[in-house]
Amino acid sequence: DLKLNGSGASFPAPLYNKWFKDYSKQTDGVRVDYQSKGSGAGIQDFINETVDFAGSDAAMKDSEIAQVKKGTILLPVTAGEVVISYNLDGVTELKLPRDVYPEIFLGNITNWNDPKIQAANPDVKLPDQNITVVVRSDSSGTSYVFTNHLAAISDNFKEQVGGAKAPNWPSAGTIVKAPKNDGVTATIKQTPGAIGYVEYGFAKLTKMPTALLENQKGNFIEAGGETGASALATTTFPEGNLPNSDVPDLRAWATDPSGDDAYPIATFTWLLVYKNQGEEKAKALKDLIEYMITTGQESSEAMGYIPLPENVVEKVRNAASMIQ
Amino acid sequence: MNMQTETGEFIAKKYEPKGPVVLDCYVKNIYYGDFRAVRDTTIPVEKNKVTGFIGPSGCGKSTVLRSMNRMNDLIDSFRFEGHIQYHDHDIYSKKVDAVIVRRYIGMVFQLPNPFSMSIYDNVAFGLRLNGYKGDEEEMVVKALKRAAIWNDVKDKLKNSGLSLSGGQQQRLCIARAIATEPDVLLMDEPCSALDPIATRQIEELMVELKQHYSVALVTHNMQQAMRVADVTAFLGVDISNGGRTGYLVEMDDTKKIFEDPQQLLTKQYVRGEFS
Amino acid sequence: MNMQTETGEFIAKKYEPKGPVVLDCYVKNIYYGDFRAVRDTTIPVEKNKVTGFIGPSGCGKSTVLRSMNRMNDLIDSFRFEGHIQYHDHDIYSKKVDAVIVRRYIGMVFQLPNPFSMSIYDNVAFGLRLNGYKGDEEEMVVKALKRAAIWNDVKDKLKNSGLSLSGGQQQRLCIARAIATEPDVLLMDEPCSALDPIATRQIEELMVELKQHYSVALVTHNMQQAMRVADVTAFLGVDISNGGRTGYLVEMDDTKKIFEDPQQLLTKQYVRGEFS
Amino acid sequence: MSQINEQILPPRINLPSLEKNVLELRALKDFFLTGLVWGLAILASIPLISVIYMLIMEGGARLDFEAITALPPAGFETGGGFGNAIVGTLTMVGIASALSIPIGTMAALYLAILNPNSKTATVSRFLSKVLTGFPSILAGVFVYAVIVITTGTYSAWAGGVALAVLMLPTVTLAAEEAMKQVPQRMKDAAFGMGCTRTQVIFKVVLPTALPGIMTGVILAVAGAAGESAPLLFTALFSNYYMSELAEPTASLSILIYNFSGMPFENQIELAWTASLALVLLVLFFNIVARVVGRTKFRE
Amino acid sequence: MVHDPFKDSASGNTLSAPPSPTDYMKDSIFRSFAYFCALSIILLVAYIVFELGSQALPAIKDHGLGFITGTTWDTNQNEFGVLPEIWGTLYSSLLALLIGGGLGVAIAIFLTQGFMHAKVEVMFRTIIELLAAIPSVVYGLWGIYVLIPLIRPAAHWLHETFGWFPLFSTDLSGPGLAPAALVLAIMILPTVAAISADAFRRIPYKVKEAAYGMGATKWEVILKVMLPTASSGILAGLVLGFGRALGETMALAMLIGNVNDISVSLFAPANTLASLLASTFPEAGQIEIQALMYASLVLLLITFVVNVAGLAVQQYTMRKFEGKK
Ligand SMILES: Nc1ncnc2c1ncn2[C@@H]1O[C@H](COP(=O)(O)OP(=O)(O)OP(=O)(O)O)[C@@H](O)[C@H]1O
Ligand SMILES: Nc1ncnc2c1ncn2[C@@H]1O[C@H](COP(=O)(O)OP(=O)(O)OP(=O)(O)O)[C@@H](O)[C@H]1O
Ligand SMILES: [Mg+2]
Ligand SMILES: [Mg+2]
Ligand SMILES: O=P([O-])([O-])[O-]
Repeated sequence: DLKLNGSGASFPAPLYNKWFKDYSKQTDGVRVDYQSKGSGAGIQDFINETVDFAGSDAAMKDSEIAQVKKGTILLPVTAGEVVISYNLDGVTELKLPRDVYPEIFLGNITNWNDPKIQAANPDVKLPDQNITVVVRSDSSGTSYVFTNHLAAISDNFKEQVGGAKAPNWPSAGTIVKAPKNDGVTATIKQTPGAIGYVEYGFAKLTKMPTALLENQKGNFIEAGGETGASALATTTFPEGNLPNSDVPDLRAWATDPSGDDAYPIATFTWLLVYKNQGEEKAKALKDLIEYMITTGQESSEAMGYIPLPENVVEKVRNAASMIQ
Repeated sequence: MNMQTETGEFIAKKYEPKGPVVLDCYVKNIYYGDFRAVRDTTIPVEKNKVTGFIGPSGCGKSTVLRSMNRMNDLIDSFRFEGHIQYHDHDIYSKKVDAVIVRRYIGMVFQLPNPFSMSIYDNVAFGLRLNGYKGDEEEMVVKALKRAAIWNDVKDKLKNSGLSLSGGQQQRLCIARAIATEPDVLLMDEPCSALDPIATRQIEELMVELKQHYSVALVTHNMQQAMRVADVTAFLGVDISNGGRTGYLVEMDDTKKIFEDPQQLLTKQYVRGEFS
Repeated sequence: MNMQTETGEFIAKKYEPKGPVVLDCYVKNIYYGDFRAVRDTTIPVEKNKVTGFIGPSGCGKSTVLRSMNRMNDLIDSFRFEGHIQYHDHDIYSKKVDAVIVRRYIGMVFQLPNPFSMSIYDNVAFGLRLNGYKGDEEEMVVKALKRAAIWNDVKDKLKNSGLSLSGGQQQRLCIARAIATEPDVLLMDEPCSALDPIATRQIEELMVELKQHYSVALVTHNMQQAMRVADVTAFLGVDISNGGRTGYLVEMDDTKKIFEDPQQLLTKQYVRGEFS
Repeated sequence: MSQINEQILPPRINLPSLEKNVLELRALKDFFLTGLVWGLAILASIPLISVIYMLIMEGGARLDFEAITALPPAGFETGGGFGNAIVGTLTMVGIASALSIPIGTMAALYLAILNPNSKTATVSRFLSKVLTGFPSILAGVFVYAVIVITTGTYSAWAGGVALAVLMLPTVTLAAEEAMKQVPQRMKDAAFGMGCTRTQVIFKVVLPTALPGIMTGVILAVAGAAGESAPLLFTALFSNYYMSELAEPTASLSILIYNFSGMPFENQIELAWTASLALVLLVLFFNIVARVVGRTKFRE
Repeated sequence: MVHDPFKDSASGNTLSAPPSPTDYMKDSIFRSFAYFCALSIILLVAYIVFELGSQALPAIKDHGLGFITGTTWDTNQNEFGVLPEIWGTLYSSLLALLIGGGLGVAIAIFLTQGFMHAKVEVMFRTIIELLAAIPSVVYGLWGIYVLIPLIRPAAHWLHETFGWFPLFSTDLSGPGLAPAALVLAIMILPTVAAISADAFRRIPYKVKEAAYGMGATKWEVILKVMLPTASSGILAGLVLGFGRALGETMALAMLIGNVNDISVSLFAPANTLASLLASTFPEAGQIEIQALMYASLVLLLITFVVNVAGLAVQQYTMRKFEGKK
């Protein structure tokens, strides 16, 4: 029996778990398991070689890749949006302008009835209630994408926090931390007046309301398959290879997409695999990846993820063929 | 010479006290649950005398003694019939608070049982309990001196009471009991756990103490009774009817009890023919 | 009459044994750490006799007795100077294993201490330990009979040894000790925890036992020594120089010790003038 | 009559008056304090009862065959259970017991009987006491560094060893305590019969102390079954039944930790159900310990 | 064959025989094995300290004592300080000790001093002891779903009304110090109660009797005699409970909010050393691991100091009250 154990990003975890379960069921002699821990932990497991593969939605930094002795291949296998979800009684639609939501996460806007929020939502009765900001306690790709986006649209945020997997959030008594996308979602759900950022699928599956965010073009966009796909449509992958390697570099970001109807925060999420391992495992991995980028893509949208564009699928298949 | 109750049980001739009586004790019956432990026992404890209790094991010496300050109230199954007159009050009357009784009628136990606190605090315990407002230290020193232990402990009043030897612990317990100047001191085999030298010291102390207090002393050691007690009560065990009930056989001046007892049982007992 | 060591300490006149000696015991010093517990004590244990040890508490009776089968080896601070000749060998010589010594020289303790196993197993314990190959049951029954407890337990050999009364337990322990027919039986106050009736039974048993064994008996009860011991050793405590060291004051036939002691200390002690 | 011993005594402030007085400060204080402990006891019971109530109400409904055999559901699925976590917990507790019980009991023998006052014994005893206060997460950190990194995988082994580190001092101290309870005079009797130390141990000490040792051991096992922190980075978790000891392994406590932080109803229900199962498991060990402990030999 | 000097000269019918060679062999093997096992505990502790210490060494060199006074934990800048975690650890544990310890001792008194019928007492005691065995994740789960919703309104009211008072200076949003400390208190309560009750039960009856004999009321007996006499046992329970609180991980990771702030407010989120380890260790890179090992050492040191101080104080009270050396 061949076992492939992976760990890492919680962002794609619901989708991965479905894929791996289905794949294991239909494939004799192969069992794939994935533990959602957060991208940082996945990368670390990958570096420590305590897993066979890992997941990360912050891909890997060059310095991290350099630590992997067995060689690294980074494969975008699905994509998704980061949404801002909230818990406010009776408020089902909330619009958040570009100059507002970074300030909330900086702890500068602390009450729901702040004039700035109210101005953007004239039809909504916002309560006089403190805002509890829920962020990630672990090192997270979701955080990485979210804070990079905030840093791109707010100089204030860029200066004070910046983009990172484990950002140094300002210390204000109103910020609480929770692990993984699951933890943030749960905490928002349990805390009246809370706001936080999670992968779209989590909000969708738990029926949490998500805010409409103002994009580069000034439109308030709701998260969804099409708006997410349009956000990623403009991203282009770099030409070259990963450092000191012949593996193509498939890292690309859309920190502030420019499309009219593009949802502003969207990202690929990557599967981290070793370039060199036993033949048996290599074969199984290639087969698994083929499954993910073909059959797998069919179930993405229903679970709140964005199917890979056809050209990306081809790139991934190419890179995956280098697994040994 | 024999006296009997209506039911035909023997009762002792009443001992006529020669001096004032502090604690006039009449036990009709004492039960532990269904078990009748003691019956028909009249013992007047005289002022400034040592009243000794002797008798075979299980005859109820401790039971009677512990009834005298209501210590036995702590035992759920205990039931007392009779009366114990202390000054104007029957201490078993409903209105009387056992806690207060015990403050006037002190007790020294078979095994030395100092509290796990300093020697000083042990003795001051009763004073504090009684809300004594005067010079505490003076009273503590006085009690320690009276209990003939002052010389042993004067340099280490802060040490734990448990750090003393057995004989010293027993004298400490006596000091603790007399610090509040109780009227009556009940002592239940206070020397049984002690070596002979310590025993001798406590015996001397008892003779001393009776100048200030009235003492009731239970002992299983007849020599001790002879040496210490002014008056001695001999309790026997009545095993008729399948029971094992203690009762007063004879009470008299100690000399009389040991040299010229009126009851055959007493005679046999003090001669060591049974035990 | 007084004899002295070079340092001026008293040593007793040597008792001349009248019969063969099983255990020839010469204690120069016994220390617990820095504390000298016993000095200058020569006690020959004669064959088929009861050798009694008496003396005030703390004089080292138990210490000497427990040295005789190296029980005290279990105490870390224990240090023995002298020699104890058992047959041809000094049991304290390096070549001798204490475990073997204890198999030949049995011991009965102050408090009855049966194992928490059946009565039968208690007695068979030693046989199994010594790898006895013969008829185990026969030997067990023999030992129980000799220890005068057969009638009490014959119907309940499977019951726990702990289910017996104190006196029965002590006799069981004696049966256990004699099942392997040891040469010498050491008994350390074997009756102190027993009631008078049980005590009397054990005493009779000891007199019986000496026909088969040689017995060394520690007792704090002089009447018991008089009743049971053939020879008696009286140990005293030397408190000169601030120490508390036990030593042999006098050893002689029991009658002599109690009726015509040669030492003043012995006289005072057996008369009960100090204790 | 009230001038007892007047010539010696300082004049008494209060003459013998033995009557009860309900309004006296002392009586009021007693009354108040008694009310207070009753109050505190009830107060303390509330959360404890609430925990039990929640376990039964929230967890009881789902505790069925499916729950204790099925595999954990992925985020959006319904149904599922924690059969693999039960197996994993039992396996790792088993490994921990197999390691810690023999070593702990033997060490206890050394501490209690063989050489109680030696330097080794003194240091060992002291360190055992300190180890009982050892934060359990550090056992995980330690075993991660020593085993997970070197073997290259999270495993039931690593989890078991981490739990063993936590059980070892508990077992040692409990067993030592139980052996010390064997009355000295029983040991004396055995030595006096000419037993070697080993014979004393096997023939007298162990049989007599066994119930006590078992109690300590089972309580340690129960404690280990409920541990989660040391498993976090040693056994990790798995969504499948384990098929070997050298792979990531599920456990009830980690499942509860993971599921309780999830936003999905199904998982939260299962977290409660798994909690109930875990408590029942621990309870079972406890009751066994108590029953064994009650047969403790009596004098 | 075993050398037996007495066999020949002992009386003929003796059955005494020396131990067999196998007995001797078993004895020596068994004893060396037991010795090795006792030694293994020492080796284990030494290995743990060595392992954590050697991994922490670079961090100790880099950060020195600044690590303990530093207040930021920033992986991006490689800036590590654990003062907030030390604060959170001690603050939450002390609060828990205050609440759980106090209640625990009260329960111990309630259990042992004849407030109920003996049978009820046994039942109550069994329940308390069983509660000591409930796993901490279960308490964590309960904290999230029962305690936090329950105390949120009260906390809100306290904040609104007494917001000027430092303890209530922030509002409770969800996870935070108060729920964490309360759950810790509930967790250590059974431990403290069980051990203290044992201490009370060990007091010989004669001590109680002496106190009643002096004319003390029930409560005077309990407070003035029983409590001081049981103090060293109670202390042991408190130390054990405190130690458990210091090292508790999962329930806290679930409830405390994991925020590296120092605040006296009961309702502010905080962090502890153990939950820092739990949440950060899996994802930590080399440098951060070294810092975390340093943090482990700090936590180990705190528990060590608490335990040793506990033992010392216990010995002191034993000497003071019981005259033991
Ligand atoms: N708490 C009790 N419950 C039931 N029976 C008791 C209790 N205390 C004593 N007894 C019984 O009451 C009888 C008298 O006991 P008591 O202790 O008064 O005798 P004693 O004369 O003091 O004997 P000793 O000399 O042995 O101390 C005995 O039969 C004893 O078993
Ligand atoms: N294990 C020990 N460690 C240190 N000192 C001891 C030990 N055993 C006995 N001693 C001391 O040695 C002295 C002799 O003690 P031992 O027990 O032999 O006296 P004893 O004559 O048997 O007294 P008793 O009649 O009270 O049993 C005493 O001062 C005692 O305190
Ligand atoms: Mg009595
Ligand atoms: Mg002795
Ligand atoms: O996917 P993440 O768990 O790293 O946010």
